[in-house]
Amino acid sequence: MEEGVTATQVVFWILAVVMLISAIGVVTAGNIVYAALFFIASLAGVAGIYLILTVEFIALVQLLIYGSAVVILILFALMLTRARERPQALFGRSRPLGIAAALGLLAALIGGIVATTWTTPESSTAFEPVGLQAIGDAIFTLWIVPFIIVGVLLSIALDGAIMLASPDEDDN
Amino acid sequence: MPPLEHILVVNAVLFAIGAMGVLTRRNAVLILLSVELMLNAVSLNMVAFAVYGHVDFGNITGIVFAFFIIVIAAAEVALALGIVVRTFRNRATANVDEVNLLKW
Amino acid sequence: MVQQTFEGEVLTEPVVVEREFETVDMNINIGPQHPATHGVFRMVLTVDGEIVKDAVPYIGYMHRGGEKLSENLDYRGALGYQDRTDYLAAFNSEWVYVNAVERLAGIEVPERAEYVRLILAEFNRILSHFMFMGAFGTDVGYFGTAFTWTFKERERIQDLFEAVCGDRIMYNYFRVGGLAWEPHETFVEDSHWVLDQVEVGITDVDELMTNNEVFVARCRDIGAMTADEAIAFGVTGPMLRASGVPFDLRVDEPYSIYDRFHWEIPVGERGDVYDRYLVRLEEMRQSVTILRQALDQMPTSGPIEPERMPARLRPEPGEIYMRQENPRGEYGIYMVSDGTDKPWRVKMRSPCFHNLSSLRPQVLNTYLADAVVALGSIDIVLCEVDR
Amino acid sequence: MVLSEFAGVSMPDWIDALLRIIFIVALMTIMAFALIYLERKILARFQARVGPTRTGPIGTLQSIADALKLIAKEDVRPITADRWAFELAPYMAFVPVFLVFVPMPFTETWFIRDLNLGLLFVFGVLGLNIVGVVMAAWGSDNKYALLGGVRAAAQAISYEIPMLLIIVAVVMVAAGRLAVDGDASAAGSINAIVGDQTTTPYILLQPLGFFIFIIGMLAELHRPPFDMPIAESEVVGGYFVEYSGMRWGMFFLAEYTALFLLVVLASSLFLGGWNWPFGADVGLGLQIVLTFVKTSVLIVLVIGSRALFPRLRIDQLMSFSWKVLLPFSIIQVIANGIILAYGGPDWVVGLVSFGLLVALSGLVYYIMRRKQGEGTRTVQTTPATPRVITAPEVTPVEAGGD
Amino acid sequence: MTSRRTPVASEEPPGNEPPPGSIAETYREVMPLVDFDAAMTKGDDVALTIPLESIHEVLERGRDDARLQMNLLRNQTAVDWEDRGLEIVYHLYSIPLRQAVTIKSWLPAEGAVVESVADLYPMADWAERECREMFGIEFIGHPDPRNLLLDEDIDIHPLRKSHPLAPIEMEQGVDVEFFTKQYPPPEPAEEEDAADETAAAAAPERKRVEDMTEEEREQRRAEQAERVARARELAAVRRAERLAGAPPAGGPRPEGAAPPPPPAAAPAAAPAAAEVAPSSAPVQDDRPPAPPPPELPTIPDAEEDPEGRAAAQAERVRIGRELAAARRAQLRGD
Repeated sequence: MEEGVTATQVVFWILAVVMLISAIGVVTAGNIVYAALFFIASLAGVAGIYLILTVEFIALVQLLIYGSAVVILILFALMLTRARERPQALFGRSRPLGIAAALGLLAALIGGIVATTWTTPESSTAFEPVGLQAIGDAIFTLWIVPFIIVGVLLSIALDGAIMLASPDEDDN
Repeated sequence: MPPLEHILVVNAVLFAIGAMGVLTRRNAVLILLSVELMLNAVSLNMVAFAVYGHVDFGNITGIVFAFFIIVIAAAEVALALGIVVRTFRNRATANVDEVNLLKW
Repeated sequence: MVQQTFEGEVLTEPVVVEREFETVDMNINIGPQHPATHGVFRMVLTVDGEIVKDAVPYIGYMHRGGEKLSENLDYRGALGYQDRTDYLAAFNSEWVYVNAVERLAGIEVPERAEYVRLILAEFNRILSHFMFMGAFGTDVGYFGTAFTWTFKERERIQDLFEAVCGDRIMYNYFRVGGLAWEPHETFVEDSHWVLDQVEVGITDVDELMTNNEVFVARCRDIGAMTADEAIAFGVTGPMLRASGVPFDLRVDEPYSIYDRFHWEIPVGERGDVYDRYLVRLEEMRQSVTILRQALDQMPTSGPIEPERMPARLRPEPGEIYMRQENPRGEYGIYMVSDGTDKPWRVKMRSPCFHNLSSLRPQVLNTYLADAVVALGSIDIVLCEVDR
Repeated sequence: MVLSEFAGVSMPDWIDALLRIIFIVALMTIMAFALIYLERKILARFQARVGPTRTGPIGTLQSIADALKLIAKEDVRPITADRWAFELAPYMAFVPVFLVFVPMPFTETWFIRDLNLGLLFVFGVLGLNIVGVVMAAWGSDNKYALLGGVRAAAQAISYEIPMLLIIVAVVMVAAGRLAVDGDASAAGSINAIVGDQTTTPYILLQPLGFFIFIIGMLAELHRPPFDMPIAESEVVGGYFVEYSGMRWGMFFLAEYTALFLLVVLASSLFLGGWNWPFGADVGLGLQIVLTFVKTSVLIVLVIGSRALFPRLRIDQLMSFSWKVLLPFSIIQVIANGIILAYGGPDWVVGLVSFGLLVALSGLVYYIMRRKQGEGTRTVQTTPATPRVITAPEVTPVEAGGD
Repeated sequence: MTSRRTPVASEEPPGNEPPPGSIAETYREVMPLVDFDAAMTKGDDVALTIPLESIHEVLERGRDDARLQMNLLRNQTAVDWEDRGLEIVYHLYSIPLRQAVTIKSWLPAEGAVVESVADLYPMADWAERECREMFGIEFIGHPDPRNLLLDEDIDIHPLRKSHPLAPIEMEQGVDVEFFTKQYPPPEPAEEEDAADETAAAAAPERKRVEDMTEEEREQRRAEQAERVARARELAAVRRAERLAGAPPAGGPRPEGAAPPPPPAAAPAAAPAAAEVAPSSAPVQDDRPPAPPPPELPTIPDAEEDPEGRAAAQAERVRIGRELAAARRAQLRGD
């Protein structure tokens, strides 16, 4: 796939631009629901880049978990807290400062990236697409302890979320 | 595939955008979304390094870490939303700078 | 509880804002145009998520001043209006009215006319209950199956009515003193045939709904009222009987010739929506029993109106509160005569009006879907509520 | 591949893929129209009606007439609706459903692409269409729509979890059978799973899975008894209450497409897809017929549930998912793991699953019975003896009588 | 009581005392101090007319007493007897004892005030709301005295006899002059258009009641009141005309616009009818007519003056009670 390289790159840049514009939308939208919807677009862009990097599994997990569950939860909270009702001040007082800090961070990161000499082989390196079996093996053998910890963490987090969000018995 | 530098630059921009959101927004839900953006940038970076064979301990590891990050992000979102809803109930606001009970 | 409008909707009652605190309660306006309101009924529900925190019913969209109209018409002229109140049980409503006028004017009704009236009224009760089954099924969530099944049977009864009096809904067939004209020759045979069909139909509905797990889950313990509560709210008819009170005017204050038949009064235990459904279902069967006996006993010939009828009815001054058991409960006509040819006062005591007033306590702190089911179980006819 | 084989010519991959996509999209549209007609006819028969009869022979063109009407209808947007959310929502609900057809096998060779992660793809992408629903609910600026959208979202999340877990259980079984040299990657592909069912449909191995899948499918599709999001008598159509014209039609199309999709998936995962039940290889034509027959049976099941079930309440729906289906699907996964880890034979897997199904049914039955009380009919009847009216006895006045 | 199916006409004329052993005696025994005026209705029910101030007490004790147990308030309404006042009617029934009774009471025509029984029977909540809007009877202590069937803001009482019934009267050709102003009669097309235009020019854009200022509301109320007053005059004339064709119980017919006697519940042959003035003839037995209603304090708006409102309401109750007591004494004196 010699000529595929440029095609993939074009697709990559399209996706990247979509993702970044959506991300800017997330942080600048004047409406929380819009921000959430931009977030979905951004996630889809990230998933697309995962696909370009030939890790379909991560892309699909990203869609499955973020794309549906997370976004639904966010929209839930939005609806129940009636954020649409009154226009809220969505930005804090330190906005210019924040923008400046973020730009500084960006400059530092890009500077670092450019300054580093990546000793990688060229982009057409022989990367073996990772199979499902390999990921499964890795998770359940090498990384089994973190996996269990993540599971426990997940259950604790969900329990905590339920306890936090459920109304008090002695509310009245 | 695109060169690694391109991907890293894109990720850096994404990360910076997320950081900007965290720093400028005052609504807790929006801050949460911005943090998610940053997490996305990080996990994308991990996958990129893994795919380009830049990690010492095998290229599967980055992918597994991305997987873990996504899972933990889900847990984090659930927990954070619980906190937001609770805060909203108690304080009638979803703005972080108005929640100052623990300031002192 | 803080009542806050959700979308800037103007509430008629004052909105009390206790604190500068926005809750997540929202007001949902169900009606006047809503599939579940069986007409033009409106209730403003204050819901917290799916839980109903408050319910304010609004009626009167169909108010046409029926009482006023009846007071300004001749005793006989107002008869046609009675069909328009409870249009699902028009014969029953007509019957109350003509009975009131007859009692007020002291007119004796021939026996055969009494039988025909009773038969038609009992058929109308079955018809009305079929309508309830269909509409209630739709409220609970059958996608039209209950509706079409029951309408199939309802059509048969309406065909019979059409053969008798030429109309399918607004009959205007009873007259003060008797009937407008003789029923057609094959009335009794036709009625028996319709009864055969209807019995099958009742069994069909029974098998479709009664034991359906989802139906039971939706109806059990919803909108339950104790007997005392129901009586205090003036609830009558199947709703009261579902609460365990065997109060049926056909028995407790017998009118017409109901004392000639043997049948049974179904009585519920818990007073919930499911019991109301069961009571109505059983009442249909009992009506079939009454009808069979009445059709057998009915004299084959005889007059259908008194020999002598005054050309203009001018009852002696006096008053009467005539009440009968309609499919929805006690339908009463309070009629006052002043000696002229028009009634001085006509008050229609419509059962749904009072049954509906018991809706609010039934739906508080239930789910939104339960509110719809409880409303459906009242079997309201808005024309009758608003008159 | 199949087209090139048929035509006897070789063509580039992308032309092949394009042809397949066109073919599948055309098939889908026709299927959706056919399903709408079929539903109306079957439902009519359930309801003692005859259904559409006037457009075309026995009403077969009814769906087309409906579509024409929808296209010709005015597209109304409420003035207070959020413009972008309102107008984009139908596409957001519609596109994921069509995307999901990529890994769907209709015969052994008829599919767009045989994805290695086909099952994950199906659920990952299908889950996105709830975003469209929520957008519509929020964008319509209508309380009924909002309630319907919240219900739909809650329902989708609740039923996705047991469904996914049961898919995991199925994949475990498939992995045990398909593993080659310890590599069971193929078990993620729907084609491989169907191909494994030449002799044993998985409904025999995972009857509980089939049951939960069908329940979850009904819930995902907002079909009775799980149709609260679009409940006519409660939320007046739910999230698409403000839509009209073709935008409404897209929701409708998405719904029926999703119905066909999930039915095909169910028949592939549990009924053996294109396979002849206990037989050997059959030709392509018969494979189409088999797929069609199996999906039709399931579709009639779904439509029948619409005719014969009322609607559950939202809390009952949630309880059913979280308190009944989720524990049972977790137990199923664990049981499969234990049995397969110790190399248990297939019949043990099937037996255990069947036992779980019986337990679930018994539990539901017990709960319902307890709810319903002793016996069905609690109505007592009292003989209606007309009373003899007598004057009440007058008792002497008691002391303190005013 | 006798058998239900007995024809009513052959019985004694209505208005007679109920037979011994009937529920009227039970009521009298339970509440000896209350003046029960018993009669039989044509439906063979016992109708008890009681003083206005005893309504709440009678209903409460009737509900709680073991011998009465009137637990079902099946109907509640009122009758407008024009200048004789209003009659409020409660139909009660005892489900355990299977006995029915009708409780009635007289009210002044204007400014009628009754104690609400909604605390005894929740059923009376809606019934009293309906009564209030239809007859203008004020129920003291009602939890939610809003309009029920009519428009929220409407301030007329349609079931009063003085309220016109427009279309029928037009059909009958009565007071066309009045109604042509409200409802333009069908005319040829051009003229209709012209009339519409003038009407549109005359009447400014109709405003919703919610949008009106207080002044406009006041004006609207005044217009309504004026309409009602004019209609009331016309209704009196019409009623006189109508009665001219009726078979009266005896006595001369009223002439002109003088309000005729309401002959309700009158015995078929009133002995004194011929001699006495027509107004006294058919009143129940030989009762004098009700005195004219006294001046009642106006009730201020709740938002402006809550204490004043409560005081005015209490004052109205007091006046109503005094009135009823006076009338009772007057009746007793006869």
